[in-house]
Parts: sequence; structure tokens; C-alpha cells
Amino acid sequence: MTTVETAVDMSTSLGSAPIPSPVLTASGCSAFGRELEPFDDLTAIGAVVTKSVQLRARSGRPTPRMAETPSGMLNSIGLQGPGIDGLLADELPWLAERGVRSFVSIAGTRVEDFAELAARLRGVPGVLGLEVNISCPNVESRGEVFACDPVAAADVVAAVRAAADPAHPVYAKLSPDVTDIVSVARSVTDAGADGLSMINTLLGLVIDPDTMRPVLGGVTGGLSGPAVRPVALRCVWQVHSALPGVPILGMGGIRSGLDALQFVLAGASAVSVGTAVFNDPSALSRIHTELAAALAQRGFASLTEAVGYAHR
Amino acid sequence: MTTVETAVDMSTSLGSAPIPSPVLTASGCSAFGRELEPFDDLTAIGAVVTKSVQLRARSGRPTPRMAETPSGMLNSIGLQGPGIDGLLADELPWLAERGVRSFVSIAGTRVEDFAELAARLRGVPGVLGLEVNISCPNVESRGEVFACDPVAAADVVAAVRAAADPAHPVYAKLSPDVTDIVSVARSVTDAGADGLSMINTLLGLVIDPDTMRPVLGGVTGGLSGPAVRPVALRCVWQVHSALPGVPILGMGGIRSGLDALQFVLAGASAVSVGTAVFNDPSALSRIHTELAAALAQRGFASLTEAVGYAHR
Amino acid sequence: MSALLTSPAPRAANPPVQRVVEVVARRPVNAYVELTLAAPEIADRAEPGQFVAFAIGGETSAMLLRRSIAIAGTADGVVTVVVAPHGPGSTWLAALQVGERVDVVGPLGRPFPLPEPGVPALVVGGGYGAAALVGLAARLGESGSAVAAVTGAASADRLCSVDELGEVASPVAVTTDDGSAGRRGWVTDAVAELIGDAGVVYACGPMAMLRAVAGAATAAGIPSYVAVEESMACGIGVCMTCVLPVIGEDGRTRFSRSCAEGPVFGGDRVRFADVGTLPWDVVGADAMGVVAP
Amino acid sequence: MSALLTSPAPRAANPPVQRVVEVVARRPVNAYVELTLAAPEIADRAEPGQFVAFAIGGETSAMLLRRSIAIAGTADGVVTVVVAPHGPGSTWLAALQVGERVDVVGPLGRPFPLPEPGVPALVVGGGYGAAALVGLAARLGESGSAVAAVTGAASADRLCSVDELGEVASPVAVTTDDGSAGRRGWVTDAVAELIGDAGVVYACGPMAMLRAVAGAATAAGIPSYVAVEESMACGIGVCMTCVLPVIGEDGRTRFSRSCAEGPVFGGDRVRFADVGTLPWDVVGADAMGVVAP
Ligand SMILES: Cc1cc2nc3c(=O)[nH]c(=O)nc-3n(C[C@H](O)[C@H](O)[C@H](O)COP(=O)(O)OP(=O)(O)OC[C@H]3O[C@@H](n4cnc5c(N)ncnc54)[C@H](O)[C@@H]3O)c2cc1C
Ligand SMILES: Cc1cc2nc3c(=O)[nH]c(=O)nc-3n(C[C@H](O)[C@H](O)[C@H](O)COP(=O)(O)OP(=O)(O)OC[C@H]3O[C@@H](n4cnc5c(N)ncnc54)[C@H](O)[C@@H]3O)c2cc1C
Ligand SMILES: Cc1cc2nc3c(=O)[nH]c(=O)nc-3n(C[C@H](O)[C@H](O)[C@H](O)COP(=O)(O)O)c2cc1C
Ligand SMILES: Cc1cc2nc3c(=O)[nH]c(=O)nc-3n(C[C@H](O)[C@H](O)[C@H](O)COP(=O)(O)O)c2cc1C
Ligand code: FES
Ligand code: FES
Repeated sequence: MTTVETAVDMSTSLGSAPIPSPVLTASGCSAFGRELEPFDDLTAIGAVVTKSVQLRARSGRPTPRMAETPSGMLNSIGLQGPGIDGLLADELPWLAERGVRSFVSIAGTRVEDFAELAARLRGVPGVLGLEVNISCPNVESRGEVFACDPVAAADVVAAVRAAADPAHPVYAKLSPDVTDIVSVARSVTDAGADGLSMINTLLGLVIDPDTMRPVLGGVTGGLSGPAVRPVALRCVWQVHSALPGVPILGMGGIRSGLDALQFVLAGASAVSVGTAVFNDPSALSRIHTELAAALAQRGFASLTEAVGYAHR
Repeated sequence: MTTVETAVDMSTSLGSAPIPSPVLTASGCSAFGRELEPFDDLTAIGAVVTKSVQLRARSGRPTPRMAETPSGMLNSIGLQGPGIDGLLADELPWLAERGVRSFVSIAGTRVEDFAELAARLRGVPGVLGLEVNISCPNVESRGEVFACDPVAAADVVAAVRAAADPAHPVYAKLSPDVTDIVSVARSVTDAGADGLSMINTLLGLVIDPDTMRPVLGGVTGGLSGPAVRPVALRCVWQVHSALPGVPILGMGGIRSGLDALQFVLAGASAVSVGTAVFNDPSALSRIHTELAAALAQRGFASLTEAVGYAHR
Repeated sequence: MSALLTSPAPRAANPPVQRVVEVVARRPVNAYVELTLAAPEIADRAEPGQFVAFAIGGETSAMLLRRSIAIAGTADGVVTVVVAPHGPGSTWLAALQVGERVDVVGPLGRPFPLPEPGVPALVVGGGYGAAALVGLAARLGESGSAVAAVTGAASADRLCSVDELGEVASPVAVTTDDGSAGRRGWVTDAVAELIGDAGVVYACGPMAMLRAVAGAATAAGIPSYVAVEESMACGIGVCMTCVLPVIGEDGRTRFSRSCAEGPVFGGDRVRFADVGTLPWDVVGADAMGVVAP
Repeated sequence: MSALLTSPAPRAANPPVQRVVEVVARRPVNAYVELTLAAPEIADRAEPGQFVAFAIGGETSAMLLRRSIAIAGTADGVVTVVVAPHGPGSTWLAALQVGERVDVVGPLGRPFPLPEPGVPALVVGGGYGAAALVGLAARLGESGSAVAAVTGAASADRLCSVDELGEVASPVAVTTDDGSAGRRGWVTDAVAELIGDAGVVYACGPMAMLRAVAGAATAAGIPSYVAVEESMACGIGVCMTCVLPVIGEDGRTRFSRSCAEGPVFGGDRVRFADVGTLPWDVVGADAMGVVAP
């Protein structure tokens, strides 16, 4: 297997930032990386995509925060986290000291929040770039989610791109819960996004047959896991065919190297593994190995050759 | 079990049309009912929702037409069917002779097609009402799907309601692939829909790791099965809270009586069972029995008492 | 009006049933696994050429779709199938142990139509496809037909039911692509030699083989019946995923369901070259926007 | 600055491992099933109070989330767990047979902190929760503590590890809600009688019981440690689904992860009454829009 692997050049990049592996964590599915240390070599994966951080520390929502669903799960964490100060003081240094690359996910409820976060992250050691989680309610527009409105999404991305470290690629993370994901993708790339992360969770709901009420404290939650993989692949496919030049960080139900391969063939130049980590904490390393082997078996000399190959 | 069942009044209605059971087939998942005869008492279920019919006979798409996915499947049949003449000549009489209620799904690519189909179905024996499958490309608008545009969807529904037998309730079948399903629901009910069927499949894609191309001849396909259940329940929940007076035929991943119960509690007054029939051809009868037992265990005297109960 | 050598296979005599049945015997056969199921109601109803459809992985399985498997044989109260572990579903099936229970629907599909008594027959099986022909060959023998058999596979370990065929047919020609058993080459080589004595040909196996055998039979003016394998979601005729372009009694081509109008089709009625495409002359192709050239 | 009787439980000495292990013994115990796993690396690392997390249903399973199960005991190379069949996941676990293999991660979570040598201890177990206390009681005994035990359940068939506790603790008081075994009533009745002699209390079982026992201990001015059960998606600390409002060293309440900061918490640090709510004084509640009353 090892020989098979080393035959394939697995290096790729996030915008301008080179990474040795196309396999990354997914925001919110590996916290800030520490807990995976017993299971994965974090310096070998592409990057740790950190849990979306906001300006202030957040408690997150009351429990229950999750429900298992067929081949997936529903979550409603409410972005529990330390806030940007805690991130800069504790989490990012821990990763930097160990030589682990971080791709920092930022979130907010106002355009200015996003911009301020981007500014605070300028020049921070170990930070490769930013993933902008626009699947958040926009307080200035009756709580409509930024990602569901091409204009609001573009405003956020433009503000972040302007405020961010010029060396930091800015990826906009898209929601699949839209009528036309290509128009959102086009709008945010026009606004300066260097790449696109897709997909975030689908809005879902589960009712507890015993209490006869929604399981989640937040009523609705985000659906993730292999159940959503066909939707994620469709989004990556549509956006790559419309905007072939835009790098895509693909995710949504990736559990194996062959799942990751589907995303690469559809147009993703890197992938995030989220829910699968809950099932298998060593999924990241395993998927890297399986993907390398799958590429070798198919005669690819490098990962980049396979990106978008299914559109040929 | 039987005693438990008979304790609950399972009768409900599709708009003005009363039915003895809330469990129906899903359009396209039981053809025209015949093949289920060895497995289910078709006169005992709510109705057979027939495969969407168009004006002309259709061959459907080339194979491959399906791909299995985690807890679901992707299909791209292309509405193969006999056309309205064949339906009226062969299929509906077969159902009527046996006293099986039919709820006829109609589809088209132009508003006039839908209206003509509705007119052709006036006063046909055994036909309870119409389900309008607006998840079809609108040839008059660059192939955009009717269901994804509140105005186009309303045009179809208004035309169908005007042309249809006044005794036939008209249900509009909504697609989950929209940014705001409530606005589509509102628009079609304002246009005269007597009820809403939700959800149709989600647009998805699967790539064959061997051919390294999309599995389906049609490239993308419709995702169905338990994988999509949380999305379907969310749609039913959102629409029932916004439009509590509008009857909902709920569907999407129903496999057991407890799954059906979730839809009822979320606001559905009847349910369709689709993909689960492929897994278990006797699913319809089983789910009716399981749902009746579940309602009895929870102290409901009738199904209707439980409709929307989770919103209390 | 059709100038074809075959008529469409008629419906089976009995409707299918759905049962949860026990595995009463399990036997590895080369690359395959032979499972014997206690399923009297299916055994009584089944005719050669029909198949069963298994639910996979139990209640908590992520695999919803049934897997179709040809009936290899029936005896008092039991049904035998031969499973080739391929992907997750057939691998799960092949791993079933004696005493375990599985949900099965059958018998499904249309059986092989039998010729007039005494008409000499040639049965041709590829890989595990040979298993499905043993029952047919026996039935043909009983009705007075002389039965010759050809069975082939890529290699010796992919051959199947050679001994069983020996008991009900003769000669039995065996071919393997690599020569690891029988004669080196394809079944079609052996078919070419034996087809002259046949009044009807039956085939079961990979699509490419069916196409070649049907072509040879039709060229020789001999009717042939093939049992096809198309990807199936339901197996009972309700989903329309399993269609092939097949020429009907009226000479018109329709997308016919392999599970309901098949799996047995007249070899000269399946438009093998057009599988996976939408020819303009298929009924309803015009409504799909396909225009005659 | 905190006036509480307990300090937060310290981290475990060893990191977890992930292994596919074999079931080497299976024993039904009343309503439960005791599984023994050949897992030397986990056995060597585990400390009382920690748990393991099992993957459910294999490759083709529709259940992605691991199921957390307390470690009931460890002996040379093996780990023992007691599973109560409840929903699909625990039912699948409980059905595992000797020789079958399962993917397990552990040991996870923080162990019970041990008192100064010689401090008398009371261990209180509810239902299968008692199993997790056997190893702790033994460890306490070795370090010179007198150990009393209370174990209770709804009915006799839901009791667990009574004999095992008898070997490492005395007295062992048994209660059942229906009086079908031991004394009729709740564990709290027996706890009330024995708590006076205890310098520290340990409890494992349903939340309601933990709340009552912790309340009694705190009221008596005795430190208590409880092992909680919160719904967990990952078990390793990365998903944030398993949080409870817990008072920290600094006296401030945070949503703490049961899997990483727990499952063992100081009984006077868990705000049982606020579980499932978002109190205004939880760190970061203000950012959620919750304002002080
Ligand atoms: C009428 C009929 C009779 C058959 N008889 C036998 C038999 O006797 N022994 C045997 O081993 N196999 C037989 N097959 C093939 C068997 O159904 C497939 O090998 C099996 O479905 C593959 O499933 P999988 O999960 O292992 O593979 P996967 O590739 O994971 O299957 C994925 C999906 O594709 C479908 N699929 C994949 N390959 C085939 C195929 N060759 N034919 C039909 N569907 C396929 C599956 O049903 C499933 O829905 C028969 C198929 C048909 C249609
Ligand atoms: C630290 C810890 C230790 C545990 N120790 C044991 C033990 O020793 N023996 C034992 O039988 N059980 C134990 N449990 C409970 C066990 O994890 C659940 O009973 C089991 O997860 C239920 O899964 P299910 O699929 O059977 O039920 P379902 O209700 O179908 O589970 C659905 C989801 O809810 C979660 N869930 C349901 N009930 C519980 C619960 N009580 N606690 C946590 N999560 C739950 C499941 O993990 C799953 O994600 C423990 C739980 C935790 C957190
Ligand atoms: C428990 C959980 C928490 C998540 N938190 C975040 C988050 O904070 N920010 C974000 O952008 N996405 C978040 N996501 C979405 C994932 O990053 C990912 O987009 C989605 O889960 C699909 O990938 P998967 O199927 O591999 O999990 C979260 C997902 C889960 C399951
Ligand atoms: C094979 C297949 C064919 C379908 N054909 C139709 C159709 O013709 N018209 C329609 O409105 N919906 C069609 N659907 C969608 C179903 O009616 C249903 O809305 C969807 O599958 C969700 O329900 P389920 O998860 O129970 O299958 C089809 C679904 C499948 C799987
Ligand atoms: S497999 Fe469903 S119609 Fe043939
Ligand atoms: S279960 Fe995932 S953080 Fe505790």
C-alpha cells in the first residue's frame, strides 16, 4: 500500500496555500484538533479546519444537540466556542507549536463581525487561510441566512477579503439549501472569494416519538453524513462545471477514499471529512491512504490530474 | 395488535375526499398498483398515487437509471409511462374495477399540458383527485423546474384547478430544492391548491469510481429514501407552522409506522410511502398497522387528533 | 407481423410471495457460495428462469435495495441459489450462515418457455449463470428433449454447476478464457459446434455472452431465450429502473422491465447493441425529444 | 474561590486507542448482557470510571454514531462491559457473539479521583451503573478505604454486579422499586443510612439518581463524584453534543463535555436542575442573547 501511495503526488493547495495532503478536517467536526492527536498525525493531513469562531465566547445551545438519522445525523450545537481571544490565546498556538496547519473558520451575524475576525487573524503563525461560514443568521435581515442570499453572501466575502491578510486565501462555505447554488457561488467569487467550501449541512428535523416534540432544543438542525453525499456531489459538480477555475474544498458524507475520489473527480481539489470522524477517529489518515491508493490504481500520477476528471 | 389498531379511527381525507387509511403509495414508486396486489390489500390503503402521467407516452431515459446511496437511492427514470390515453384505457379501469382508489399524478412541460391532463381526468371512475408534479422542467423558461419558481408553480396550479373536476382535490407536489419552501407553498395555495404533497426527491449525483463518470445516464438524479427523511420532516414542519389550515400529504423516507407518526405529528394528514416499497413490497399494509398501534399506544382516539400535535 | 423466431416469454403461472426464510445449507463452490433456503411456498411456485430478491443487511442496514439472484434449483421445500460475492450486497448474502434468516421475495420474473416436446435444446451458461440452467435442462429432458450444454467462465474457479449439468445434459462442453479448465476459449466456440443439432437455445450469463449466443442462434435460424441481468431496484416491476430495449409482439421496441417482462426475453427481441441508449424508434422516444434520423 | 467540596476530576493518565477487538466471552446477566473483549491495550490503560465507544453494525450500517459503554472491569488483557439492550445500537451490541469482532475506542473520559488513603467510601450504583463501580471499589479497598455499597434498580432483573460488589464492599445494600429483590424503595433511602460513615461518595446510574445522591452527599458536607450519561455523538471530545452545565474550578459555569471533561464530575459541580436549559450565567450565554434576569 505504502508503495502504491508514494507513487502518487498528493500535494494540492487551498488557493495560494500549498498543502501536502488533500484531506482536511471539517469545521466543527474536529474541534481544534487536539483530541485527534491519539488517532491521526495532524501534521500529515492537509489542515485542521477549526470550529467556526465568532468575536465573543459562546455557550452554544442547550441539549439535546444531536439526533442520529439514517446514515447521518442532525446537529444543533449553536457554535459553542471560546471566541477569537480564546482561539488566538490557546488553540492556534497549540497547533502552530506542533507544526499543524490550520484553516480558520470564522462566523458572525453582522458583516463587520466577519471583517473584524479576518483582521484579527492577519499574520497569525500556522494559519493557512480562512473559511467563511456564511450559514449564519444575518441579524440585519430578519435572521435570514447569509448563504441563502447571493447579495448578503457577497457583502460578507468582500468585507473579509478586504480585511484579511493578503497571504490568506479566503474560502466561502456554501449552503445547499438554496434554489440555485451556482448563482451564490458566482456572486461570492465575484466578490473576491479565492475558493469555495461545499457543502454545509442541510436543514432537517427529527421528532421524538416518545415526547412527540422535535428532538433538538433548536427544533431544526443540520443534516450531515453519508446520507447527504449525493447532494454534496451534485453541488460540487454544478459549481465546477459553471466555474471550472474556482478551487473547491469538497465535503458532505465522505467516509472512505472512494467517497473522496468522487468529490475530486467532480471538481474538488481538496476535501473535508466531518461526521465520519465521529464514526472513526482515524478516518483522516485512512482516507488519505485509501485515496492515494485509488488514484494510483487508476493510473493518476498526481491528485491534481484527477480534479474534475469526471467532466471530461 | 389488531385490537390496538381497531381502537384508533384511521380515516382521514385528501382535501374533500375521504379515505379510510392515511397510508398511500408515492408516485412512481408503485407504478399503477398492479404489481403490489400479491403483497398488499390495495383497497385497504388510502389510495394508489399513480406514476406521473403526461399527455404522450414516454420511453423514459436510457439506463442506468438508478444508483444505490447510503440509506437511499438516486433515480433518473425520466417519467416513463403510457401517456394519458394508456392511463385512461388500461390502468385506471383496472384499479376502478377492484375498488382501489387512485390519486392521479400529472406532469408536463407547459402549463397547458397540465390543464389538458386535468380536464381529461374529469369524472373518471375511481379517481379521488390529482397530484400535480411540478418538479418538471418548464420548456417556456429555459427548462427551469416549475416547483423552483413560485410564480410558474402558481400558474400551473391555477390552470389545473380551473380545468379539473370540481370534485377532485388538487394537491401540488413541492420540491425541497428551494431556498424558501414556505413561499412556494403559499403561492400555490393562493393559486387554488387544495393540499400539498411534500417532498419530491432532492437533486443528487453519484460518480462511478470505475468509469469515473456520473453513474446515471441523466447525470443528476432524484435522491429518496430514509436518508432524506429529516429534510422532508423539516419541510412539512415549516409549511404546517406557516399554513396550518392546508392539508399535507407527507413523504420522504418513510419506512416504518414510527416514521409515519413523525410526519403526522409534524403536520401531515396523510403519508406516501415510496422507496421503502422497493425494500419491502408489503410496507404499505405494515406501516398502516404500525402507525395505528403507535397512535393507540399514545392514547390517540383518531389519526386526525395527532395531525400537527408536535407544534403544541 | 413480426418476422422474429421467438414469441415474448409468457407470464409465470404463480404470483410471488414475501417470506423471512432460514438458510438450511451453505456450500462454497469455487469462487461462489451456494445457499439453500427453507422456502416451501417459493419452491412450489418457482419455474426455471425465475429469480428471487433478497433484502440486505437487516433493519439497520444502509442498503435499501433488494438484490436479485437467479433460482438455481428447487427441491422439496427448499430453494437453492448461487451467489458470487461482488459488492457489499452480494458479499453480505454470501456470508450468510446456516441458521440465519433472510427476507426474500419470489419467485419473480418470467420463466423460460418450453419448446414442443422432443425439440432438441442447447443450454449455454456463463459463470454462475450456468446454475440457473440445471433446473431447465432437467425439465427439458423430462419433456423428451435431447439437451446439450455449454458452460464457460474466465477461469476454472468461476465455473459453476458442471457436474449438475452432466446429470441432465450431454454433451457438456466446458470452456475457460485462460484454459484452466475444459477447452481454452469462449463459450461461443463450443456453441458454434453444437448449435447445428439444436432446435432451441437457452442462455444465462453476462450480457456480452448473451448477445453473442443470441446472435449465433438467430444467424442459424434457431429461436433463443436469454435470461438477462439488469440493475434492479425493486425486482417486482414498480420502479422502472431495469429496462432494456426489447422488440414486442407487434414488432415495436419498448423499454421493457427485466424484472416483470423478463428476465427471460427472446434472444432476437433484445436490442443488445442499443442497451444504455435511447434509440429513436423506441415507443415514447419522440416525447423525450428524440427525432427519427 | 469556589466553596465547593470537590475539585474537577483530573485527566486520565493515558490516551485512548482504537482497535478492532474480538468478543471472547458473553454472559446474559438478568436484563443485561456482559461482554468480555480481548483488548489488552485498553485494559492496560483503563481506570475506574472511564468508558469505551463502539462502532455499530459494521461497514454497511446506517448507524454512524458510536455507542458509549462504561468499562465494568479489566483483567489481564480483557475489558468487560455490561450492555442493556435499549434501542437499535445497544441491541446490536448485546447480540454480539463470542468470536465476532467490533471496533472500539478507549479508554475514554476522566476516571474517578481517589481519596486520601484510608478515607471511607460509599459507592452507589443504579441499574447497570453498578457494574462500573466494582473496579473502583476494589481500587479503594487496595488503597485502604473501607467501602460500603448501595445498588438499586426498578426490579430484580435490572440489578447488576451485586455479587461482585459483595467481594469488594461491605455492607452491600440492595434496593428495588418494586421490592422484587432486597429492600423495597430507592437507593437514596439506603444512602441516607450509610452516608454518615462515608468520607467520599461515588455514584453511577440514571441522571435522576445521580442528582439525588449528589444532593444527599452535598447536604451532608461530603464530597461526591458522579459518572453521567449524556447522549454522545463522538465520545472523544470533538463534536460538542454531550455538554452539561458544570461549575468549574473558578466557580463559573460552563457547558462541559461529558466525554472529555467527564463522564466523572464533582457531584456538587453538575447543575442537574439546569440540564437541557441555557442558564444566563453559563459562560458565553450572553453571546447567545440570554440576558441576566
Ligand atoms: C435477474 C437477475 C439474476 C441474478 N442472478 C444472480 C445469481 O444467480 N448470482 C449472483 O451472484 N448474482 C446474480 N445477479 C446479480 C446480482 O443481483 C448482483 O451481483 C448484485 O445485485 C450485486 O450487488 P452488490 O451489492 O454485491 O454490488 P453493488 O455493485 O454494490 O450493487 C450496487 C447496485 O447495483 C446493482 N447491481 C450491481 N451489479 C449488478 C448486476 N450484475 N446485476 C443486477 N444488478 C446489479 C445492485 O443490485 C445494487 O442495487 C442477478 C441479477 C439479476 C438482475
Ligand atoms: C459515558 C456513558 C456510559 C454508558 N455506559 C453504559 C453501559 O455501561 N451500559 C449500557 O447499556 N449503556 C451505557 N450507556 C448508555 C448507552 O450509550 C446508550 O444506551 C446507547 O447509546 C443507546 O443507544 P441505542 O442505539 O440502543 O438507543 P437509541 O435511543 O436508538 O440511541 C439513539 C442515539 O441516542 C444516544 N443515546 C440514547 N440513549 C442514551 C443514553 N442513555 N446515554 C447516552 N446516549 C444515549 C445513542 O448513543 C444514539 O446516538 C452509557 C452512556 C454514556 C454516555
Ligand atoms: C456536529 C457538527 C458541527 C458542525 N459545526 C460546524 C461549524 O461550526 N462551522 C461550519 O462551517 N460547519 C460546521 N459543520 C458542518 C460540517 O463542517 C460539514 O460541512 C458538514 O457536516 C458536511 O460534512 P460531513 O457530512 O462530512 O459531516 C458541523 C457539522 C457537524 C456534524
Ligand atoms: C424510482 C422513483 C420514481 C419516482 N417517480 C416519481 C414520479 O413519477 N412523480 C413524482 O411526483 N414523484 C416521483 N418520485 C418521488 C416519490 O414520489 C417521492 O416523492 C420521493 O421518492 C420521496 O419519498 P420516498 O423517500 O418514500 O421515496 C419517484 C421516486 C422514485 C424513487
Ligand atoms: S426492478 Fe423495479 S421495475 Fe424492474
Ligand atoms: S461526544 Fe462528542 S464532544 Fe462529547
